[in-house]
Amino acid sequence: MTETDSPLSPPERPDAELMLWMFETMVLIRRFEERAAEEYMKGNIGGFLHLAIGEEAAVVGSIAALRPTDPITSTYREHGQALARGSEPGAVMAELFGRSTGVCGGLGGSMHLMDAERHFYGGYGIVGGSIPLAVGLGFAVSYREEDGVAMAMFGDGAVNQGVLAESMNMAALWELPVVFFVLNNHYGMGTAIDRASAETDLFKRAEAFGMPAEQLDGMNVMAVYRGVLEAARRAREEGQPSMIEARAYRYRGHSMSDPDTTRAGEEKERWQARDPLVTFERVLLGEGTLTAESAEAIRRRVEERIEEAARFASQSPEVPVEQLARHVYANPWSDDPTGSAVAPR
Amino acid sequence: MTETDSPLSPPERPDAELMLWMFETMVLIRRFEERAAEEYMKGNIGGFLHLAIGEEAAVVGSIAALRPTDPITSTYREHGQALARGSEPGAVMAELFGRSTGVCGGLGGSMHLMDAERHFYGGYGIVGGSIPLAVGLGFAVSYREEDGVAMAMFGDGAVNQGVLAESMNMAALWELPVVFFVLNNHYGMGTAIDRASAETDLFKRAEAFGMPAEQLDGMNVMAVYRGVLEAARRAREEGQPSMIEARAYRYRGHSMSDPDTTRAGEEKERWQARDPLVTFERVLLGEGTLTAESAEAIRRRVEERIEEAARFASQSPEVPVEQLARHVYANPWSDDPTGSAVAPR
Amino acid sequence: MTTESAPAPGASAAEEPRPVSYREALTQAMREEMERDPDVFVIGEDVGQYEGAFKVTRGLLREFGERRVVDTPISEAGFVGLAIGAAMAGLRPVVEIMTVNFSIVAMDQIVNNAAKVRYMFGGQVACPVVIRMPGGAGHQLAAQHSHSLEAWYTHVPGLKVVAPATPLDAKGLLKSAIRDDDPVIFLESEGLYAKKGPVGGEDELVPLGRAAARRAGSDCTVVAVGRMVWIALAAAEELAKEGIECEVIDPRSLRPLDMDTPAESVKRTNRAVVVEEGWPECGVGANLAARIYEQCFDWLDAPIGRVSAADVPMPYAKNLERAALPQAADVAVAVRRALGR
Amino acid sequence: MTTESAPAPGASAAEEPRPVSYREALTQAMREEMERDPDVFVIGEDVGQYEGAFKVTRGLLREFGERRVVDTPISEAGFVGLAIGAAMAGLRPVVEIMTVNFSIVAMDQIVNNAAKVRYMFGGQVACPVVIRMPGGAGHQLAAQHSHSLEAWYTHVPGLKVVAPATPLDAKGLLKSAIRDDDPVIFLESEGLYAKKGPVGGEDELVPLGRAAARRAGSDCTVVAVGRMVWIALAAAEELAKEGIECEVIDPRSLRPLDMDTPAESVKRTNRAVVVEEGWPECGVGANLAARIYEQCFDWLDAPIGRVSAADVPMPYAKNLERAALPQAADVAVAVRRALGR
Ligand SMILES: Cc1ncc(C[n+]2csc(CCOP(=O)(O)OP(=O)(O)O)c2C)c(N)n1
Ligand SMILES: Cc1ncc(C[n+]2csc(CCOP(=O)(O)OP(=O)(O)O)c2C)c(N)n1
Ligand SMILES: [Mg+2]
Ligand SMILES: [Mg+2]
Repeated sequence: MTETDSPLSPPERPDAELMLWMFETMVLIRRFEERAAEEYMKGNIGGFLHLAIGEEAAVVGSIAALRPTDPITSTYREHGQALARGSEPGAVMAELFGRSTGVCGGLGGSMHLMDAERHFYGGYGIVGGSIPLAVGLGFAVSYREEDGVAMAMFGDGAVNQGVLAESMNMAALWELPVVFFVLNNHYGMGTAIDRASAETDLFKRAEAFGMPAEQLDGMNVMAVYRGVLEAARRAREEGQPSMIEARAYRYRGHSMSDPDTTRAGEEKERWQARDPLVTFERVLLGEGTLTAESAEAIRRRVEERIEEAARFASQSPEVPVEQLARHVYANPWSDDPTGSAVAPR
Repeated sequence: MTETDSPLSPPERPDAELMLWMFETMVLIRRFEERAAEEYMKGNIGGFLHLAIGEEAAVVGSIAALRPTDPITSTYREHGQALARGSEPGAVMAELFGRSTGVCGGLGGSMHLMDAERHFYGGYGIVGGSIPLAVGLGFAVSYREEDGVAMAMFGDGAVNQGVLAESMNMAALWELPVVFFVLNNHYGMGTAIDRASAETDLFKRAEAFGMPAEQLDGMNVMAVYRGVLEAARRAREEGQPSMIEARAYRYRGHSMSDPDTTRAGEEKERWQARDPLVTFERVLLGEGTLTAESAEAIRRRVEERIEEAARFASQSPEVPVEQLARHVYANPWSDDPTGSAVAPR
Repeated sequence: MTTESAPAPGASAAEEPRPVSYREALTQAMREEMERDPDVFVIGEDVGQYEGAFKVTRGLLREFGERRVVDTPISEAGFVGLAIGAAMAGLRPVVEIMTVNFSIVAMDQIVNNAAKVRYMFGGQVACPVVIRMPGGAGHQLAAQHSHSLEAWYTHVPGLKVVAPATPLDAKGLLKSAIRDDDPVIFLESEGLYAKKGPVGGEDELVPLGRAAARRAGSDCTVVAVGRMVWIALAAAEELAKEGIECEVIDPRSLRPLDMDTPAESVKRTNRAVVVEEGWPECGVGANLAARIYEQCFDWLDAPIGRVSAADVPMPYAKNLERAALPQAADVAVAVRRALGR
Repeated sequence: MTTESAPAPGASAAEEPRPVSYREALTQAMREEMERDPDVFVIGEDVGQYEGAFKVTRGLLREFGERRVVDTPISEAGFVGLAIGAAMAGLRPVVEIMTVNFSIVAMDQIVNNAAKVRYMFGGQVACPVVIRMPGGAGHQLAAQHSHSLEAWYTHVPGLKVVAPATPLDAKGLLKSAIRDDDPVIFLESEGLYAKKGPVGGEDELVPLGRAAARRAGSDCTVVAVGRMVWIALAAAEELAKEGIECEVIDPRSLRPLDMDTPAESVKRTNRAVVVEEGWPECGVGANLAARIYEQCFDWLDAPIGRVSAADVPMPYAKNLERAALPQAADVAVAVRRALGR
């Protein structure tokens, strides 16, 4: 297995290879985000930077349970999704730097990563807004009579955007192969889930549509893997969508500009005590899948890749300003050299 | 009790007076709408005309269970709501005719009746759009520490507008005195409920918010009365919102311009066999609350009122064209005689 | 093949073998494109069994089945978003929103997803979705059901915006829109569905971004959008009796916008009036006017006249609605004023 | 009492005892109006415990409690609709939408309910709601987080639309907006929150519908909206070095729109440039230009210059974002061109 590939058809019981891949990917995401934070402080990254540190198990477990060709949409907190799908850390970092070598050529930034080749259909900035897109990706699978599964990944706050209900109803009504994956990190910006949702067991939203649903420990990568694997099977074999709620926690503020002063330190410590990387490493060491040496080798390899990614990003060229209007249209107004669809002045 | 007043504080067990009021109001609504259809065919009414014939029990039973000061919002299918709240049939008919004596001065028409004095906060044309307004009316009750209850009335089709989920969550979260009343007539235009909603037991939407809910026979005015009475009590005494689903049927097409060719005749007959006016009359006759003579007297009185309403409407003056911009703003741009907030040209 | 210049409506319609309605022209476009390309499908409320609120999708369910003619719940944000996702996956959805008024609940999907996915992801995906919907007023549908949102959509880069006025354009532009790789907002008009005229054949496309002259004239240029083309033509007939000859220009597409055709005309007539069905502030009329001024400043002999709906929510009463909407008489007044009469 | 003419920003700010930030000016307005009127309350995402994404509601929860400072779920359509309903019942909600970008999901509530309930129900109810939100770009927030929706809102009769550029106006206009019986869209700018200047006292209101001259000049009139006022002033400083004196006009409110002030100015300068942060097609710039042309046709010596954002979704990369946004240099170019230089 190479470093960047996720498994082709996820096995029922993850083998050692897959578990090691999951562990390494979680470490990669953690270190990537820590480095991104540093680069943000140095002014190399602009805009908003949302870190998912603490949520790695939910991200990696769910994506590992899909085939690499199953389409995914996500939110602005999606560095991990891109990396788990195998996007080059250098191309992701370059996107954060706004360079032409970025996955989106510097046009998207941290909130709008996409790697269409790897069927990662993007990070979006409007809460809830990408959920129906995933239903559309599932619709396309079904229209073409293929056997893919689309996964919409979103937060506990997004659950209160009406478009989720509309999307879940359509998926259930038309039996589309979709997994609605709520990454419940218990906060939408500064608002705790019990101050935003009348029913804090978010998976219960699915009952209104007769849709199977499950609540999982989002700090446990294996639990997430198993839950999504079953949801994907249901979608693939029975054409039935599911809702999966993974309970996790983000260790940092909402974004780099959030000083995170309102959440209790005690609460943070409780969650950090169950850190997904630490607990999974312990499991792997206990099983013998990992040794102290191989763990160290993984960390070193990750370190090198992150270092290389940062170097690649910082040495990449800026986007030529002449390309400002390049990607507005696929079929631009023919007479207009700027590529804009408005006739030139 | 006069013809136009609904009871002040609805009793636990409706007395004869209230039942007679409900019966007469149902007859009034039925006849009003039949007459409106005629006037529409004659060209006296324009725009869309949506009739609720067949749904009278749901309309009257629910409104009778509220106090006359409890605010209500509805859809474009709301002649009955206005009449049940005591709006003058003449003023309602004049609104349909687009005359200056209409409840909204001819600006709203059939889809936008309002009688703010009677706490009927209007009929709205955007499916689902008026639901959060009712939550706001309930919010105002709660803000002012009054003991009113707001009722949002909407159709089975509106259940699939996302704003319903947003509204229910807020009402449940903040314990607002709101009744979500789904008048399930089994169709949204030409689409049967099972082709629009994955879960056809619409009241189950409430579970997602931990909200009490009930499904009722919407052809039975007493059943609707009792269900809404209990929901209103819960709201008033426990600050708890509810969802009530009343199952009924509209006999005619979606609007006057719908030839209604896709629904099966057999289905229509099945529902019409349980016509709410006929069955309620039978009950009242059986109980002795109504006699053949008093029923006839009611019908005659209604007939006269409808006749008078149509006469009033047709003899009412048109809206002066100079008043076109009169109600755009409460505080219009002072220098502009048209009342528009854009500086005059 | 491309129909470069549409015939003046009315005139040539009678000469054609079988004039078809604007409605049927749209149906033909969808049917032909669905036959041509298995990735094209139709989705919207009541487009299948009910054959569309305005019967524009008549016959399509029978012909193509439920897989390709999809009836939806009343969830505009949801199914527009679904269509965008499907388009990103390479399908070619033709969405019908029952009227333009209901597109407002789907606005975020249209503006933040359809218009932007290509750009913000650096060109990795296309979004070949068409969103068809009738707009405008005139049937006493009152404030919430009478919007003309041309200006809002035209404001947004990433969208293309089309507003056909004739059956020929309805068909030819819809075919172009379906084959276009970008999201196209296709603005129809309920008031035009019954309008008859000639239409092109299976391979005749009307390209986006080319205006059409609907009537020649040397005294004043009248640029009119969508249904307003017919109002402008009626006014032109009236004015002709007074010896005033108007040149009526139909932009046909608002984004891309062909400015050459109106500018060339104004440089000959030295006068202009713009006519739109929507509201006056920040409308397409102000935009057209600003651009004509910019390109024809030295040629204009008088300020450009602007005719639009009144600056009010649409009233229900028939007489008020009439007063609120642009009428041929209003256009005539504006033209006369532009000519100093 | 009313502050008839705001002082030119910059200049007088230093003379005041304690200049306050635009952010704090807004907080003051809300606090004072909440103290004055128990029906005023604040509602929005994270406005309470978190004190606002941009800290504009700082201290309000502590002072007024949870009844009057309401934290909401992320349900813009829902809570905007709720606020409209509450306003119909006579309360005076001040809604904070975190940024203007998120108002798009609530657009139907704003346009179909807030703007229309008074009119379509024949004046039976008022809708005294204020919807505050920052818009604009400049912080590398990319395509979905960089909207300037001035034009969309100004298009809609029934709404009032305000865009303050200075702390004094931020406070005075917000107080007017809260006391106004109509729905007011209150457009702030993230880029202005830290800007300091003098503000009025408790009873000093800035009326809606009065433009302000920010700088006097005889060579060219520059009409600039919101944050663009500062860009225009910077350009004016540059141009002054070349001997070109610009008169900078800030409309302050876009609906109602004071045309007298800019028209009077253009009749003196005979040249005009309009500057907006949003997109060029169907934007407020085209609208202002069309209206100036109409009122000043015989006085204008050159076409009106228009400076706007580029006609593209906002890119993330800093250099591209800079290129896409109007800069002082762009305004200077447009002024020079209007002067034939
Ligand atoms: C429609 C909309 N409203 C508000 C925002 C501002 N906003 C950005 S992220 C966020 C919190 C979202 O919380 P959640 O869905 O739980 O995702 P998380 O950030 O926790 O991953 C908010 C309110 C937005 N981007 N879109
Ligand atoms: C958002 C929106 N979409 C579509 C429509 C068009 N439309 C009007 S009524 C209607 C059906 C509504 O069905 P339901 O909610 O069941 O109410 P009913 O008409 O049965 O009373 C539709 C689709 C609309 N008015 N608003
Ligand atoms: Mg969260
Ligand atoms: Mg129904």
